[in-house]
Amino acid sequence: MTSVWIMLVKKSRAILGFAAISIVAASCGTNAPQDTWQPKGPNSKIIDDLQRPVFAVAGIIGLIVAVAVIYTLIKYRDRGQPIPEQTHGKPALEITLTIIPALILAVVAVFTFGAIFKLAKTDDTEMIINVTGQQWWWEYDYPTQNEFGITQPIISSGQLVMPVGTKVLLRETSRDVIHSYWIPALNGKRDAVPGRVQTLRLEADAPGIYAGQCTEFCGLSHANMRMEAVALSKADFAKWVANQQAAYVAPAKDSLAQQGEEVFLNQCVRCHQVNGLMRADGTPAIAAPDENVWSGSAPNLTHLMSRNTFAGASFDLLSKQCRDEVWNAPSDVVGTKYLAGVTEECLNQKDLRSWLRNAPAMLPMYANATQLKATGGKYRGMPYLALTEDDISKLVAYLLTLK
Amino acid sequence: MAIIERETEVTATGIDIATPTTTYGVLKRPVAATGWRAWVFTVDHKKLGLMYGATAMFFFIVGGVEALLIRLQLAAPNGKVLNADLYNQMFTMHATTMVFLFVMPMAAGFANYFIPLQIGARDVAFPRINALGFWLLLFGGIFINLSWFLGGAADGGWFMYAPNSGPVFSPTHGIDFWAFGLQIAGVASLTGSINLIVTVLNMRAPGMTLMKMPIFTWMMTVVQFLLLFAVPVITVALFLLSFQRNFGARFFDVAAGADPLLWQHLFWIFGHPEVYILVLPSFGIVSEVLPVFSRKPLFGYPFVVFSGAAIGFVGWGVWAHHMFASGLGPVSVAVFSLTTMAIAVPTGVKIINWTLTMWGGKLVFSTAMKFSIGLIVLFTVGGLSGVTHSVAPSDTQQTDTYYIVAHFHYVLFGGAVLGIFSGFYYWWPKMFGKMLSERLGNWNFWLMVIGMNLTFGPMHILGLQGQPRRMYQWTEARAGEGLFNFAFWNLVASIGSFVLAVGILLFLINVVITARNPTKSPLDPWNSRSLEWMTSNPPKEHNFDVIPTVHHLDEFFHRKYEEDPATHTMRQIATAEEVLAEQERNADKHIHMPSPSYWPIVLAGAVPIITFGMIFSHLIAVVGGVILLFASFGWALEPSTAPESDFENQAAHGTALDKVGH
Amino acid sequence: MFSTGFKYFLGVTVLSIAALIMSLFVLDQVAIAGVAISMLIVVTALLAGIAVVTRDGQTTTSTPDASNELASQSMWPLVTSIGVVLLALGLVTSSIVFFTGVIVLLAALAEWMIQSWSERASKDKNYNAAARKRVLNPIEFPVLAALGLGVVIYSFSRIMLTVNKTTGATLFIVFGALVLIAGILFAVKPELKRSLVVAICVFGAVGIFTAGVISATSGVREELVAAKAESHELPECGAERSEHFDKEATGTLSLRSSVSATIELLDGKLTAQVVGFNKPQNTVTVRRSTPTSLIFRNLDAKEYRLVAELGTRTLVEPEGATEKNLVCTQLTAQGSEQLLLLDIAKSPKAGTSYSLTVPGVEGQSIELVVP
Amino acid sequence: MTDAAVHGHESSTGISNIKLGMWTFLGSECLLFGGLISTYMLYRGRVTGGPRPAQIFDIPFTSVSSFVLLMSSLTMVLAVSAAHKSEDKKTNLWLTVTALLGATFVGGQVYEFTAFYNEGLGFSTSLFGSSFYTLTGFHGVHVTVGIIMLMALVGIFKRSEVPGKKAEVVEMIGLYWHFVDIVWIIIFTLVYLIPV
Repeated sequence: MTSVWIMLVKKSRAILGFAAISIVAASCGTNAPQDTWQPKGPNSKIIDDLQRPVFAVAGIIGLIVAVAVIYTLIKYRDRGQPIPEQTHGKPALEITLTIIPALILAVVAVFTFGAIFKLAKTDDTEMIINVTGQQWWWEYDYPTQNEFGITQPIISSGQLVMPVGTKVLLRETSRDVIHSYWIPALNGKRDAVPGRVQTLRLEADAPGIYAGQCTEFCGLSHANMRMEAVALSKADFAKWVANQQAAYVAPAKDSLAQQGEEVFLNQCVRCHQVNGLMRADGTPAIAAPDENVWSGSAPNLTHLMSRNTFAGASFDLLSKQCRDEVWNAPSDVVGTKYLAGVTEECLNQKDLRSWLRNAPAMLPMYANATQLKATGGKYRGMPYLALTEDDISKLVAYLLTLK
Repeated sequence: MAIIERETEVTATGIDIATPTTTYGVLKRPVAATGWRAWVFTVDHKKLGLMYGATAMFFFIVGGVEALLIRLQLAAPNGKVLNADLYNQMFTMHATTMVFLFVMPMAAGFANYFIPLQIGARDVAFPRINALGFWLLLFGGIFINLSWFLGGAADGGWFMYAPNSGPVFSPTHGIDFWAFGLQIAGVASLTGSINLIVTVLNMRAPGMTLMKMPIFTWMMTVVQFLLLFAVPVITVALFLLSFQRNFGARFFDVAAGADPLLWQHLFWIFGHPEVYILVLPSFGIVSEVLPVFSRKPLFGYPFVVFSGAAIGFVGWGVWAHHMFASGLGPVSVAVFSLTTMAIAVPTGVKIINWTLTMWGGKLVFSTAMKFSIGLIVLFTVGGLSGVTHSVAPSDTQQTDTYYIVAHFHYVLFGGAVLGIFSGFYYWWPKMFGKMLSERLGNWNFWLMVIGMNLTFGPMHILGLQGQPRRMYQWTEARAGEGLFNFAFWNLVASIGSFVLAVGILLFLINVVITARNPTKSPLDPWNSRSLEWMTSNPPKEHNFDVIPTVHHLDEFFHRKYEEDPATHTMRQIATAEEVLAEQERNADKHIHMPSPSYWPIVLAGAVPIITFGMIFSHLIAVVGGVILLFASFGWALEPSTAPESDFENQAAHGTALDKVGH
Repeated sequence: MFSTGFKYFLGVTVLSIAALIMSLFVLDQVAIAGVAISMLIVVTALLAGIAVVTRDGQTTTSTPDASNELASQSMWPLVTSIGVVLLALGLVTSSIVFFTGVIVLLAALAEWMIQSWSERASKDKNYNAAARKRVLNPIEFPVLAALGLGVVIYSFSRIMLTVNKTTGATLFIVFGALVLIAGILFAVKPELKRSLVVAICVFGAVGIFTAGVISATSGVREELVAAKAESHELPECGAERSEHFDKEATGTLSLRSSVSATIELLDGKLTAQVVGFNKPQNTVTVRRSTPTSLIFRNLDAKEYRLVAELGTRTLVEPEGATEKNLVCTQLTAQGSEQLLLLDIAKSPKAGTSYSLTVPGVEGQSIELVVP
Repeated sequence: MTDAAVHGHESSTGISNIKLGMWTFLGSECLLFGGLISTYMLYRGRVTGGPRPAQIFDIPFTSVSSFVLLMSSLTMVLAVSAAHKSEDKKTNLWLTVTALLGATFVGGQVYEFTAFYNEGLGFSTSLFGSSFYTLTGFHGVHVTVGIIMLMALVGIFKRSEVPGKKAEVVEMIGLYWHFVDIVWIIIFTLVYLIPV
């Protein structure tokens, strides 16, 4: 019997040590980009201020229970004592021990209520961004808002660009299944439910790039459905807006890029829109994703190279080195670095080319139309296009012009 | 009562039948037989309990292998063990198997075996319905798993959120199999719950008031009520889903104006009580084991009973805490946040009472006791992490991350599974007349506890570091820096899962070794307290030679011990053998148990044929329907005991009873 | 004596001949049907001959324990043959006949097999009878129940479909009352002759079944035929009142959670309240290919409808022609609300735009932006 | 289901096992219909194409058929009372009448479904269609199962092979029948009478 209680003591140490390590490691150990304990905006701070004491209280109660159990085990182990009196309980003690946790929880509840209603506030919103989820990327569109210089709607995907110190309201919905929008550093998550418009408030204190991930299971490539929120200073944001609204610049005559434009018009424009792109006959090239893609939408590629990611945010458009430079830049220069966009030397050629070569091989998708009886033959994701290496080079050259 | 006095019942109905000396064919009602027929056509609650247990154990291994594959895939970044499609099927089926095909049937097994014994009954209220329930469960489980071989299993997660579960997003038949299979298992649960509720309410031994009922029976009764009311809700949800997938209904079709949150509400109105359905049986087991090995009654028995009932009630008002991120609006979120905190109170009461039960006792650390103590500690961890996400704003950071995975594995593994293992070690001598090896049990316990903490402990950290659930791969880009990043904790968790697997393997080895060991267990190896120990090991077919009259909670203990008025300590007045001998001396005459029946298995067999037909060809469904109708009328026309004429050569073999007992 | 097998095969032969004659008159595909049935006739006639010669292959010695009494009279051979013929007829006519044949055949074969088995189950007649019952009652009960139930339900629904609405309701209550009255009559007069009771019941059953069959052949009532031919698509949106569309126009739809914007009409002014914006807007952004709901709230004195003008669409007939693509709510009375569900796949063509207007209210519109 | 009828002589609650079992089952059924009714109430106004409820409901007819179903509850009561008095013939008679009235109701429902289908409301036409047919269809199936039980009971009585006391069995099926009727009253009120 002694060996048993010694083992139990050891186990208790393990548990205590474990709890300690957990708390230390989780809160300040690893600087993971999606760490939920490193708030970078007022909304996430509200949550953080609430959860830290709750975790502390929970930890203390856990310790008390563990100690009480272990003490009991040691004290009352069978040492040959007679069979004890058959007592059936002490109601007064029971009621006390019921009321104490109830009181603790009541206190927690009061603070919880405060936080819930603080987080639900929308009437002081300063800026609106529409966010639409679909398998497996996010589309952002900015409705006309003159106070930010947005005089015509801006449409983008992959990265959410927002000004710092501004109360931004995301209006979320989805085109197919339920997704969930989550940038842990800025706020908790909110589901994007098809048929509903739901709101989530984001506000960043300092410029920077904040990582997130779709957290509602949404099919094959759920794991690859990432998002990044780019917070820019107000001046930088104005520059970004100006660039997004800049007119289309056709590639130089007889360049490789111009040949790429032709390939794009032949292949890509079936689904992907580039605003301002004209067909040879002078009519605007309008994409018709609704005829090819089940969700009726594919990323708009206007100003593609102003983003750092492609295929939603599944892959980096920047090479690893360039990406790290932007991500690790101090907050006062991150805006400048970001606005530089993707240059030819920084382009992640390898991933972009293999994506164009065979997209379904890189990302699990329902991209085989023959298997899609239920969708009437429409794809869910980008199909294999059988492009030649030559075409791919031309396309890459063209895409690089979409600054 | 389920005792059939065979007297002249049969002749009384007016059919005057002489027993033919020879008959041909199989059209006789089966009578208590030997060999496989004794199991397949049985209506004996103990045999059915064992079959439930064996089925559950089989699916536990299936679900466990699925879990190991998941952990292998996630051990390192960009795992290549499974592809995305297979991974999605794997985690869907892991959860489905563990919840519906392991923990629930295992609890049903314990309930079937021990409730009649604990309340001093000879059988359950409806023995044939009991058999039907088991076969439905088995066939339902097989039906769900058939999908692995017929185009792929369900891939929408066990929560199967619409519209991702719709025909467009999951074009294989996996979800059809899943929905119909769960429907079948649901009928099994429903029949089981009706049966046990009636048994408990109606068939208690004389003198056993509700507040003298053993605590395990109490907790199981609460569970049966939860099942009774929760199963129809999931039934509705599954019907809506099946109608949408198979008949073009539009319940979750957003283009028609549908609201996908309907599914979530229906699912969680079932799904949250389901959590208590999974964990309360183990609470019952622990509340039996702790007093026995503390040599002291359960502290605050009424409090434990009422807290169980309270959990059963409040459990209905907390479902939307699974939906804090779904966009319910702040008022609903606040309300459900509050109710969720409220349900922590009765749960806390249980922990306190268990601790106080041990306080002042004479603690014997058997393997069963160790598992129970493990449950107290580990379930507390799970409960407390539960409190952290009853705080809704904090939950919006935690939900759908590994923190939640950690939480419910502490609750379900640390709670439900450890309780079940405690039950195995405690009741094994009762069920099989042999003791599981305590030495192997010790290893089994420690490997399981260490493995479980290694597996699920790091998931707390992973979740708080921001790793979402249900990702078939994780990338280094989001893993963080330093030693204690995703990579480290994921690897620890994967190693832990194999330690855990070895622990469970030891249990299986223990079972095999015990089965081969000829040593019989003593009659009352643990010095137990409740009625189920007042019979032989294993019990006779009719359970009790004489139905005991109950005077105390812990009746058996009080027949063995008496309080010394001076010291208030207990002294032994009789051994278990003496108590039993006393019973045998006054044995009832003319006990006839219900005869076995073909109909339960035939009726149960028709159901998967129907559902199979629903998926592939309606003609098959019609065939199944005809069999179903045939079987149900056969059932309705069958008397509970076979006519005398069907008992073969009684003179030579004695009564059925004599053959099976002992 | 004629053996059972002979009776069966003879039955099939005779009925097949009848079927052949019928098919010659009724069917177009005489060739296939004729050949098939003729083959059947030849085969069964041959088998009937063999059966009568060999006395069903029965040898004189009987098994010692089983009953060696002659098989009792049985109707199952006849029923089986009817089943076979129905099956054959069904092959060339309609699937309903075919399946009826299959069911009759299976039922009869099961009955026949089990009956003949049970007759030899043991030497004890009573035991045999009991054994038969135990196996067959579970088949017979549901089949009889289903038949009875089916007849009443089928006949009733057919009659109701034929007569007009008022007569239908009256008939319904009359039938209910009759059943009740008959019940009361039998209950208070238990001395009623059994034959009378049977007569009333048979009369009732035959009556209702005949009425059902007659109704089924005479088709459904005119309104229903008309309703079936009618298009149930929502009609075009114009300023004019559409009777069918606006009939029973009701208040709110319970889709509040998913509303993207509320369009208000007050004092001849149209404004949009967009979720998230604090001030009223005059543009509403609608995402492509996303079901979007707008609420139209009419606070003006008259009935109005909200119309979304979504460019033009090409018609199938006459080919190449276009018309305005409109989506609209029903007429909305003062103070009530209607929902407008939009799902727009494409941005407007360059130089055009989508808008929301209210016919009857001039100069007010809200732009729909589809990025 | 009739196992316990043989030995309903002693029970802790004083109610026989089969009756208590039926009560328990009906408790569960409440939740089943609760779920279906909630679904219908959520979706009843959601018509994006096809007829709206008020355009096709024929309230006079449905009231009449509801009345017929309610009458069957009365005859069921008579059957139970006859069974208690051990009047076998009368029991059989009232059971048959109940079954007939039930079948009439189901016939009316089949008519109603056919008519609605002709008027353009299919199972997949709109959310209203899907949820209406599902809710009323489930009720119809319950009535049909009830009729089959009644007819089986008559058949079993005729062959006098019923195990146990007849009254208990009749009463148990009566419970089920009344429950189905009550559910119909709720459905009739919520689905037909309350305007959308």
